[in-house]
Amino acid sequence: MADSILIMHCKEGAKRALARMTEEGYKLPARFKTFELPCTGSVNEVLLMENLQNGASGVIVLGCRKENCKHMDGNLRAERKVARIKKMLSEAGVEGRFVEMVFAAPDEGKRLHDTLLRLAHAGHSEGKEK
Amino acid sequence: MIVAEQKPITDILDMLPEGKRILVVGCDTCVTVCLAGGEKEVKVLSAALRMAKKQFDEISGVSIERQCDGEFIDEIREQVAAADVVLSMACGAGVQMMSDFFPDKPVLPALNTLFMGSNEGAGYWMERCLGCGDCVLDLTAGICPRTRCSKGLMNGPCGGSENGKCEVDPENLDCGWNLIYQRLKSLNRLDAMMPIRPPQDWSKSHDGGPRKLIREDVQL
Amino acid sequence: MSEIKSDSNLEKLLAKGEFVVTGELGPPKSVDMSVLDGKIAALSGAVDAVNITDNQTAIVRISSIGTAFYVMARGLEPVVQMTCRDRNRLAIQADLLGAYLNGARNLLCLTGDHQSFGNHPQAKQVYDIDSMQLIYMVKQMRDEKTFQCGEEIRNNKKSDIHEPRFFIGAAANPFADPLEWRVSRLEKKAAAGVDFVQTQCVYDMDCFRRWMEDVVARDLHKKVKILAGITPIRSLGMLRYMKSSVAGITIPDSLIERFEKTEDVKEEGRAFALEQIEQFRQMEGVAGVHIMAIEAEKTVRGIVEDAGLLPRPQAA
Amino acid sequence: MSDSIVAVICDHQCSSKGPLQAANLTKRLANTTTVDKLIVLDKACQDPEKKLQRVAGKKILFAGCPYLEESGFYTLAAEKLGLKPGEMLVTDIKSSILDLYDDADVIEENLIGRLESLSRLLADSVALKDRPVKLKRSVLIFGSGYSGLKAALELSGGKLSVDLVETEDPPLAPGCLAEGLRSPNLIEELTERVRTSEDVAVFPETAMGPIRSVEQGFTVSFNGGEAREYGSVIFAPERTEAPAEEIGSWNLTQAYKRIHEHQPIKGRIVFVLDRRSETPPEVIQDILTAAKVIKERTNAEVWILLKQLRVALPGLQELYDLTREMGVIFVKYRNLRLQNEFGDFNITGEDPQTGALFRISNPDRVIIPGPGGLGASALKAAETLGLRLLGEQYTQPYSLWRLANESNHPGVLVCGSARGNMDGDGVAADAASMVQALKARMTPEGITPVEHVASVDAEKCVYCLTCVRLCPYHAMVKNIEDRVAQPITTACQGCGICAAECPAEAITLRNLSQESVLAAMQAL
Repeated sequence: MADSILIMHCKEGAKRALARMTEEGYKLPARFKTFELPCTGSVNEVLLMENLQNGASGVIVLGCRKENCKHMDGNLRAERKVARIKKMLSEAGVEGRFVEMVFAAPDEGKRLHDTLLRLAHAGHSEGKEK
Repeated sequence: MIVAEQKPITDILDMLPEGKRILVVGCDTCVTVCLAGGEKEVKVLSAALRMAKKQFDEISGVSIERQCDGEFIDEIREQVAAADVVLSMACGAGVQMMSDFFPDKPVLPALNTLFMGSNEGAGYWMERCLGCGDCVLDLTAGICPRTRCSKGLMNGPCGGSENGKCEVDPENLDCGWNLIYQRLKSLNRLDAMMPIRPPQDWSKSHDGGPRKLIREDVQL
Repeated sequence: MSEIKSDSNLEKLLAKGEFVVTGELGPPKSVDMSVLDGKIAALSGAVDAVNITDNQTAIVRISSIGTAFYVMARGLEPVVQMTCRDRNRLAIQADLLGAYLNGARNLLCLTGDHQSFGNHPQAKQVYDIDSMQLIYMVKQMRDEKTFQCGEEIRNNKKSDIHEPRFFIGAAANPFADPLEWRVSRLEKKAAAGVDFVQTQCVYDMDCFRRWMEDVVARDLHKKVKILAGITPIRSLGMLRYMKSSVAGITIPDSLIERFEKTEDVKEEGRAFALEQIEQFRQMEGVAGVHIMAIEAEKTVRGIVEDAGLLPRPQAA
Repeated sequence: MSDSIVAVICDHQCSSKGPLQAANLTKRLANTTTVDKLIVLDKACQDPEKKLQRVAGKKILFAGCPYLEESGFYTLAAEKLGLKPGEMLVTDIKSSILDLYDDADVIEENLIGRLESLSRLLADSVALKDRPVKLKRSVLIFGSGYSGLKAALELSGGKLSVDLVETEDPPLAPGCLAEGLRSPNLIEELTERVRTSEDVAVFPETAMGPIRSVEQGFTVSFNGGEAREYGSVIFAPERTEAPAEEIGSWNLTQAYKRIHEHQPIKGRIVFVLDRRSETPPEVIQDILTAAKVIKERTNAEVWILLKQLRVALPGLQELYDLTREMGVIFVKYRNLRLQNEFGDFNITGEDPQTGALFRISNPDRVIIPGPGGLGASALKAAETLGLRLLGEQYTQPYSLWRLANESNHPGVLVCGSARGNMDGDGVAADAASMVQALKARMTPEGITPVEHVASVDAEKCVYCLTCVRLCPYHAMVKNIEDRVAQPITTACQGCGICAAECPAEAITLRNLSQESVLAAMQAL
């Protein structure tokens, strides 16, 4: 778990987006781990915090494109929780750990790959600078 | 229900002494229902404290039924004994009760206690009662002028009522007295608007140390 | 002719049936006497009495009572304003005794603007009593000769009663919501013991006329002297701002159109104020006008003069 | 069923990365605790039946490429080995493992992590033994369009009987159904099958008597006859513009509102006019005017797509010329397709005159004028059953369950098919997926709870009603007697929103508790 980046994704659009990403030949470094949930709406602050606390350097919640959530607004709920935790981490001066929300449609393989790498890089260097 | 919100984590970190053992204590009643200090929030806050830049020796968390009842506080004596500082996620009443129970431990508040109010829908609470000790709801169609009018007028509405809204916040705040007027009107009781309501007896309110309620029939 | 309750010049003029003119003077935010002197000079002889505002819009200024003494010493009769926002019943009664001791005779009882509008929004509001209860309390002090608590106004059981005798005023807003309740609210204030009211500044003459008709129909004008509020329009921006942002003031679209068409807004504003005064004089139950020309006190004399209301009559 | 877990993975012989090495994997897996045995199948997709014989009697974690799923390997496994949900877990390791990481060591390590993680979830999970909730055996369907007919046929013939109500009188008359569907033969065939079916009765709307809600269903009488009792209702409404919100569509009223409120309109605005001669000139005038105003006030690129319509109607010639001069693009089309498959929204079509193909990608707004929605009787039924009609919010076939569930009538479904943003074939495809979703759960045996159905720990529940307020399916209700929240298991879709929001951590999803999820994440 140490130094890994955990991607919590839903089993709907976000899962297909990840699949499309690999089909298109975009690879993620080994530190990325993925975990499937029914909907990103089932992600709460405890899930985010416990994983960071247990050593993950980052948690990325990967949900369906906005307005496309199967369960109406699960992805938007996740977005707000991520925002709350983000604020909390920054105010608490937590170093070297980050949370991010990413929305992806199943046809966005390259964009998803770029986004994930960029977030990992930013999250990592941000931690180191401090 | 008592409604509270979590203090900014910067404030919480400022008040906690570095390097100490912290026990975060949640309360399973009001503040759980208003999503501020229940079991889940204890976990989240504890995790944040563990990861914070400011270092503590140990962070542990527990939640009890009600921090305003001593019997429940008794249940966590051992955990408290093993900590240097107690961070209470209860309302102000709970924090003080905990202080009483553990005179040798600093008990610090993690929440700002806001008001007695109602849950108007998911994630939306509103103040409904001041606890003034002298209820007039029978006269005002069940709408409290002291709470709902931004000036707490007893003989309203004032001249700042427009389109049913209060001039203090015309976007979001209903004029309390307009609500009272409209409701009395629909109840066909507009005559209740006419009597001049006398100045309130504030001696029944919070005006001379903590108020106490003693029921001798129960005490024996 | 009703019985004279106070030693107020304003009351006597109203009792004589004169069409009175009151003005308004906002105390400055500093102890700069020159500002005050200028305002006093502008209003002296042009109005019968002048309202001295009490921390208007919840911004700290020289106190109403303090300014009233200054104004009085320069020959102008003040109407002391008292809001419920800043003082509890102890402070209000004590201040009223002090004001009376120094010669103030007119009192306007107000709720007060909410502190969030002013320069100390963090201040704790008081509102121990409201304007209705304030009116009743001042009347009780004058007519029952007791404090709000019921105690007689004397130093000890053997000494005489020396009560403050104020001419009691209040504000009335015919344009706020609920509209249909507004006359009843005046009736309630009358029952509480108010002697005169000054209305919110009138722009919607039709709405005001309807309110007045209702007031007359209920005979309230016989119990309470009604002074119609006028604020001369000085710019189009001011008019639009009041329409969009000031609660409790109605401005008809036709009026805005009228001022949009005109080239000299200030002159048109003067003309409109004069038309209003003329109409108020014709209106049954209107006992005078209250001209609120804050920070434009200099314009008042001209308006009063052109309305044919100068020189002002003497009470005695 | 033993609690021990067997991991069955395909060796990926087909992969360019080279096959997984059973020996390495087994060695690495020896350190983990939950997986008892690892079986690496040589090309699992070939001759699956024979291979399955090796893995009977335990909880199984299957890992293979997506082809295994497509080829029915897992279905076959569940059937052959008698595995219920909770006794097996499937993970797709092609996308997440082989192609995700570069070198063999990393692949193996991650695969082990994944197996370990998921086996923890599987270890905690329980097999489903839910009995389906029984329903009344009759179904009432509103609308005899494509999806109505298809649903009637799919559901009847077993133990369910179906009554079909149609606004058009007489119902099932030729020509009144499924306008725009490009396979008229299909609709005729469906109509004929419905007409001759013994299990489907068809009524005109006018024959309907009052609807009364009864326990577990409702009753309707036709032509004043005996009240018939139903457990389910299916709405298959006619063409409606509302669902087109999904692709950012407005109707004209909305468009005007935005224009009136000076809200920014930018990008490409596309008007779709796919109705024919019956389109009244006022509608066309409205569209031309809207196009003109948008063009005047914004930088938008405005397209008007026309089917057979002649724009130059008497009196409109001038307006038409004006808009054309302003740069509004007019295209006559054939074979229009509106697709929103993968987040990108594309409109494609063919110019009937020139044969040229055109394509509009991701227009800012699509404006589709036209009537639509539920008919009067269907609306009445919805009202009686306490359904909240959310119109445009029901944008995806499976989310249509939501409306049904909001009534708390377990058997009430809504099946909307003819969606305004689609051409005939789109309608058919959409309806087909809807019927599939419907069939999957609405069997003659009743409705079975989903695997991850929520459950409430009554001891922990503080009865705060957060879940009751937030459940997108209105599947969480108050249990007044015990003073706790309680899920309607047939309505719950297992999304987990309630569990995430519960402040007392009293809600758990079956086979997906927070503890097991956390443990599984830890094991990664």
